[in-house]
Amino acid sequence: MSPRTTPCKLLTIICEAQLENDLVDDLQRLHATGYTIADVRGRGACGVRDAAWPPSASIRVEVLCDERTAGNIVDHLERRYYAHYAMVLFLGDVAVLRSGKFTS
Amino acid sequence: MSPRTTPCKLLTIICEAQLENDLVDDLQRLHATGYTIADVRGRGACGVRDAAWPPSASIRVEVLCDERTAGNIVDHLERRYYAHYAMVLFLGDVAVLRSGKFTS
Amino acid sequence: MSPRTTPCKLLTIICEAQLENDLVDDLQRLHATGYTIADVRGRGACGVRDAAWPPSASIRVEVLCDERTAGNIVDHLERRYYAHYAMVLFLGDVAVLRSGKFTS
Amino acid sequence: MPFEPVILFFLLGLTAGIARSDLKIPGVLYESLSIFLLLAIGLKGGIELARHPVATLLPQALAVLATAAAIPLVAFPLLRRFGGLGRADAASIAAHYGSVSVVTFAVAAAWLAGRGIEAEGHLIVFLVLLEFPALMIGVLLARGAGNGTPWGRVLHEVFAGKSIVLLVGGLLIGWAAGPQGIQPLDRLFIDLFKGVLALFLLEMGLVAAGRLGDLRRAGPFLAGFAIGMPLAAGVLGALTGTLLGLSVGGATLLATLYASASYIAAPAAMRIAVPEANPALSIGAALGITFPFNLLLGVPAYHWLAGSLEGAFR
Amino acid sequence: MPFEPVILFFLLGLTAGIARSDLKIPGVLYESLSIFLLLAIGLKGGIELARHPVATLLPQALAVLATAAAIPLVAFPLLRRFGGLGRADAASIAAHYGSVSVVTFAVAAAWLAGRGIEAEGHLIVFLVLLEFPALMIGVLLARGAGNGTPWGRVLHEVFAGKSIVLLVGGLLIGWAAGPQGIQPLDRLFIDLFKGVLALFLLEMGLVAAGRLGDLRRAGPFLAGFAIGMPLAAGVLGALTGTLLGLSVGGATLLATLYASASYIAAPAAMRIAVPEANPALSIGAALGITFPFNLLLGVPAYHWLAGSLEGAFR
Amino acid sequence: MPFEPVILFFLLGLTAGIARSDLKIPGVLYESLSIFLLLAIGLKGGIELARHPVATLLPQALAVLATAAAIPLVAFPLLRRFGGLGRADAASIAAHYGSVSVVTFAVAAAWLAGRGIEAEGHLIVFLVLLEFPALMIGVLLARGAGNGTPWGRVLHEVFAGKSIVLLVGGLLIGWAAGPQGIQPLDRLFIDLFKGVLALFLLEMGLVAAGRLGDLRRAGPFLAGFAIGMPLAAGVLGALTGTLLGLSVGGATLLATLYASASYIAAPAAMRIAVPEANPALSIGAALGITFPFNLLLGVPAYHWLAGSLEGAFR
Ligand SMILES: Nc1ncnc2c1ncn2[C@@H]1O[C@H](COP(=O)(O)O)[C@@H](O)[C@H]1O
Ligand SMILES: Nc1ncnc2c1ncn2[C@@H]1O[C@H](COP(=O)(O)O)[C@@H](O)[C@H]1O
Ligand SMILES: Nc1ncnc2c1ncn2[C@@H]1O[C@H](COP(=O)(O)O)[C@@H](O)[C@H]1O
Ligand code: NA
Ligand code: NA
Ligand code: NA
Repeated sequence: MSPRTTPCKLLTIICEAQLENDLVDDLQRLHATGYTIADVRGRGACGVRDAAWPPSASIRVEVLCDERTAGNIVDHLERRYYAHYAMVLFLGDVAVLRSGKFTS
Repeated sequence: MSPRTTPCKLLTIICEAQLENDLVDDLQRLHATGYTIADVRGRGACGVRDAAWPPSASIRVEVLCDERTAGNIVDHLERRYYAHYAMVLFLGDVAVLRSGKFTS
Repeated sequence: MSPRTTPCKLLTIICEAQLENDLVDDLQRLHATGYTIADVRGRGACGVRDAAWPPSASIRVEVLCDERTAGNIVDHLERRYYAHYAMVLFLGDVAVLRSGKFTS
Repeated sequence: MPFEPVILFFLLGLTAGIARSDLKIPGVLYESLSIFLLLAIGLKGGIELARHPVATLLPQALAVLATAAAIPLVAFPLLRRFGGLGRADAASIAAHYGSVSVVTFAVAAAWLAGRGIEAEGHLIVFLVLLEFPALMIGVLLARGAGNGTPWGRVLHEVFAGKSIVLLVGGLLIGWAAGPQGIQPLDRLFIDLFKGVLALFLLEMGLVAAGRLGDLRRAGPFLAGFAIGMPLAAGVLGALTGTLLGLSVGGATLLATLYASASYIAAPAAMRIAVPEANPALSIGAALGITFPFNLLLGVPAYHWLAGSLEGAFR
Repeated sequence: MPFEPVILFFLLGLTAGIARSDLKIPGVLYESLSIFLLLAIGLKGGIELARHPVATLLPQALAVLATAAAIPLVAFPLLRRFGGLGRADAASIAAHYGSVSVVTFAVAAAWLAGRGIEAEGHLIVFLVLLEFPALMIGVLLARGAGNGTPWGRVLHEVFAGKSIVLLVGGLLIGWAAGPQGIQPLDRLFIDLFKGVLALFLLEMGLVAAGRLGDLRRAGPFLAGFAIGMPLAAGVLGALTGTLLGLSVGGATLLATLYASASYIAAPAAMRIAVPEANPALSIGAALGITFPFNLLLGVPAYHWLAGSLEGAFR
Repeated sequence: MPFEPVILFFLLGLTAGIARSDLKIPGVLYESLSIFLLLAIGLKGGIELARHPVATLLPQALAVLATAAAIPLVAFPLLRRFGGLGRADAASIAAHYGSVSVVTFAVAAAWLAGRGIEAEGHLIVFLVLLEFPALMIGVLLARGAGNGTPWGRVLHEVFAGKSIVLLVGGLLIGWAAGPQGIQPLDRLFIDLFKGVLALFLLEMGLVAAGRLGDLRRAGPFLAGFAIGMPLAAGVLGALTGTLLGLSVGGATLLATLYASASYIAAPAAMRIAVPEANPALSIGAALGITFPFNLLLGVPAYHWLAGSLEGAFR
C-alpha cells in the first residue's frame, strides 16, 4: 500500500432504519469523526426486512475510525440496541488517505 | 481486534436487479443465515448499467458467512449465472460480533 | 481462500453526488475496468450531508482494480478534488473471481 | 357492491404479494403517498375546524377522548391475562388498538359517501385527537410513570413523529387559510384523494401479504383479539357517537375510529419507546387481521350498529 | 401538428440524453409512473369490459390472438436465417415484437382522440390479451417444449410479472366495480393519464438515448428489421381489424398493437427465461428504433392503412 | 391573510425541521416535484410565447437582460470589499443573486392571482431568460475570461443542467404544441401546479431548517446582504418593469425575479465551475434568508413598490 495511506478500522452497522436519529447522536457522542449511511433491505435472525414500508426498512452505516473508537461504539451498540433490535455489526481493516480526518 | 469478535467471510455480489428473487432463494438454500441488499448502478464488462429503468438496475448483495458457505455460494453463482448475467463477486475478511449468527 | 480467487484492491470513494459524471469519466480514463455506485448520506469534515436535496446528496463509489490503477486513481482524485469537495477515500484488500475482469 | 371499490386495490395487492409477484411498490412511493394522505386529511380537518367554533367542539372532544382511553386500558389486562403476553407486548398492542388508522377512516368515509350518507365533517378533528393519547397510555402501561422512562425522548417521538406533524400541520394550515385559501390546492389534495387512497391500499395489500407469516406465529388468541377488540371498540364508539348526538354517519365514523388499529404512528412510537415489544405481534394483528376485517366487514357492521342505536335512543 | 404533442416529451428526453444533460429521472419515478399507467389502462379496459358482454368479445378475441401469434412465428426464422442470429437471440427478439407496447398504444389512442376519430373501447382488452402469448412462444422457440425448461418458473415470471398483474388486476377491478364504482377514481386515473404519459415519454427518451450505443453494435439487419417488422405486423393488424368489422379507429389501434414491440414485460420475462439472449439486441431494436418509429411515423401510417382497407373491403 | 397560504407549508416544513421531526421528504420526491415544477413553468411560458409574436418580446427581453446583469456586477464588489469575502465566494454568491428562483416567482404569481391582480403572461419567458446569464457572469468574475477556465465544461454544466433543460424544453414544447395541443395535459401541469408547489415548499422548509447552522457561521454581513440585496434588486426590477410599460402585476413579478436568488440551477453550476467557493455561504444566504424573506415580506413590498412607481411615472 502506498506510503501515504494509514491503516484504519471500518465498522459497518446494519440495523433498523428507525434507529438512524439515535445512532447518529450516539456516534457523535462517541467521537466518530463521520459516518456514511445507505438504505438497504435484507434478512437475518429477525426475519425478512424488505423495506416495503418504514417498519421494515434498514440502513447500513459505515464508520471509519481508530481501533479504540470502534471498540467504544461496538460496546455501546451492543449494550443499548443489540438485544431488542435487528442489528448486525462487523469490523474490517482498510487504509485511508489523510488519516488525520478519522482519529478523534 | 477485540476478543469478542470472530473472523468471518464477507461475500459481496453485484448483479442485475432482476436476479434478486432467485438469488435470495439460492442463498437460503445454501444455508446463508442472512443477507443485505442495496440498489446500485455501475459499469463493467457488460457495459453501463445506469438504473434508469428496471432492465438496467443493479443490486449489491452482502453475505456474512463462514468460509465453506461462501465457497458453496460462489460455486453455485458461477455455475448458474456468471456466463449470462452481469455479475461480479468478491470476498473479504471481517470480524463479527456474536459469530453464532453467521454460521449455518 | 479458494484457489480460484485472486487478490485485488477495492477502492471506495465517498463524495458529493454532483461529481458523479466527472468521476466516471476520470475512472474510465485511468483504466478502471468498472465501478459500482450507491446513493448515500453522511457526515464528515464538511458537515452533515443529508441527501434531502441535490446539493447535499452523496455517492459511494467502489472500484475493483489492481494496485497500480488504485494508486493512479487516488493520486488523481487527491489532486483534482480533495481540496474543494467533500470526499473520503479508502482502500481494502479482497479476493475476486476471474481476476482478468479487473486488470487493465 | 357491498363494499367500497377501493378495497379491491387492497385485495389486488394482497393477491400479488401472496403470489410472489415481482410487483413491488418502491418504499419511496409508500412514503410519498402517506405524506399526501396525512396532509390531505389534516387539511380537510382544518377546513372543518374553520367552519365550527372550536369552543363548541370542546365538550364533545373531551367525551370522545375519555371514552376512547378505555380501549387500551381494557385491552392491556385482556392481553396479559388471557393472551399470556408479557408486559411490553401487551402494552404495545394495546397502544396500537387505542390509536387510530387514518386509512381505515378514509375508506369508511368513502363508503358512506358512496351511499350518500351524511356525516359530520369535524370527525376528522377527532381522528387527529385520537391519534396520540393511546400511545402515551401504552408507554405508561409498559414502563410505569416513573423510574427511567425517557419521557422527553418518548414525547418527542410521538409529537415530532411524521403522522402527528402532518396531521396537525395540515389541520393548522387548513384552519388558518380557511376554505377559500385552500381552494386552489383542492385539485391536488381533495380531487386526487381517493385515487391516491387506492394506490396506497394496493401497497398496503402487498405489505400485508408479507405479514401473513407473522400471523401464523402469533397464534389463535391474538387472531381472535384482532377481530373481537375492534368489534367491542366499535360498539363503544357507536354508543358514544349516538349519545353525543352525532348523525348515523358520524357515529359510524366514530365507531370506525375506535375500532381501527394504528399502523403508521403506533409502530414508529412503540419501537422507540418500548423496544422489548415484538413488532411482529402488534403489526401482524393490526395490519394482517384488523385492517382487512374493518375494510371488508367492520365498516358496514358499525353502520348497522349506529343505525340501530339511533333508533333505540331517540 | 402531424404527430401527437406528447411525443415532444420523448424528443426532449432523447435530446437531453444525447447532450449528456444532468437531467436524470429517478428510477423510482419510472417505476411509479409505469405502475400508474399499467393500472390506469387496466381500469379503462375493465370499464369497457363491464359495458360489453364478455361472450360477444370472445370470437373476436380468439381471432386476434390467433393472427397475432403469426408475428413471433414469422419473425423467428427471419432473424435466424437472414439476420444470422442465434436461437436464443432470435427467439427473444421475436417475443418482444410479438408482445405489445402499452405506451405506444396509449399514444395512438391519444393521436386518434386528438383528431376526433372514434375507436372501440374494448381494444384495451385485446391489449391485455396480447401481452403474454408471444412471451410463451418466445420461450418455446428458444428452448423447445421439453427437456429442462423450467416451465413453472417461466409461467410464474410471465403471469406474476408486474405488467400482467397490474393490467389484469386493473381490468378485474374496473370490471367488478363498473363505471360508477370507478368514477371517484377518475380524477387520478383518467384525468391525469395523458400528463403522466408525457412524463413517462420524457423518461423513455432519456432511456432510449442510452441505448443508441447498443444500436450501433446491433448492425444494419436488425435496424431494418426494427422498421420492416412493425410495418408488416401493422398490415396484418389493420387487415384483421377490418375483417373483424372494427371501425377505422379500432383497426388503427389493432394495427398499432401488432406493430408495437414490448419493452416492459418482455425484457423482464426473457431475461429470466432465456438468459443466453443478449438484451442489448432486443431492447435496442424495440426501444431504440421501433418505439420512436411507431410514435412518429407508424401510427399515422396504420391509420391511413386502416382507412384504405375499410374503403377496399366494404 | 397578508401572505399566500402556500407559504404556510414552508413554515410547517421549517418548524418540523427545527423540531427534529422524523418527517423526511425522500430525496427522490424532491427531484420528482422539481422536475414537475420546472416543466410546468416552461410549458406555461411556451403557451404564452405561442400567443405573442416573439419579435415584439425581443426589445423588452434585451432591456430586462441588460439591467438584470447589473445585479451580480454590483453584488460582487460589495461582497469583496465590505464582506471581506474571497474572489470565489463573492463571485458564487453574486451568481446566485443574479440568477432567479423559480419557486419564489411561482409564489408571487399565486399571491397576485389570489388578489385578482393581472400580470403579463410572458414574464415566464423572462424567468427562463434570466436563469443563466448570471451564472456565466459569476464564472467570469471568479476566473476571468482567460487562462484555464474549462469553458466547454462550464457551458455544458449550465446549458445541459436540469433546470435549463426542463425550462427551455417545456418552453419549446408549449410553443410548438400551442394552447390546444397542451390542453389535454392541463389536468396535470396546470391544475395540480399549486398543490405541488405547496408540497415542494414543505420540503424546502425542511431543507432550510438544515441550513440554519450554516447561517450562524456566515456572520452578520452576509445576513444583511441577504435582505438588502433583494430589496435593491427589487427596486431595480420594479423600475425596469414600470419603464417598459408592464402592468403593476407584471412589474411586481419582474421585481420578484430580480430580487430572488437561485437555489436550483446556481448551486449546481457553481459547484462545478467554482469549486473553491464554499456552498454553505451562498446557499445559506439564498435559501436560509432571502427565500423566506421574499415569500413573507418581499413580494408584498415589491407590489407596493410597483404600484407607487406606476403612480409616479404615468
Ligand atoms: N449473514 C448475514 N449477512 C449479511 N447481512 C446480514 C446477515 N445477517 C443479518 N444481516 C443484515 O442485518 C439485518 C439485521 O439482522 P438480524 O438482527 O440478524 O435480523 C438483516 O435485516 C440483514 O440486513
Ligand atoms: N472493476 C469493477 N469495480 C467495481 N464494480 C464493478 C467492476 N466491474 C463490474 N462492476 C460492477 O458489477 C456489475 C456487473 O459487472 P459485469 O458483469 O462486469 O458487467 C457492473 O454493472 C458494476 O456495477
Ligand atoms: N469517519 C468517517 N466514516 C465514514 N464515513 C465518513 C467519515 N468521514 C466522512 N465520511 C463520509 O464522507 C463524506 C465526505 O467527507 P468529508 O469530506 O470529511 O466531509 C461524508 O459526507 C461522509 O459520508
Ligand atoms: Na382504535
Ligand atoms: Na407486437
Ligand atoms: Na435575482
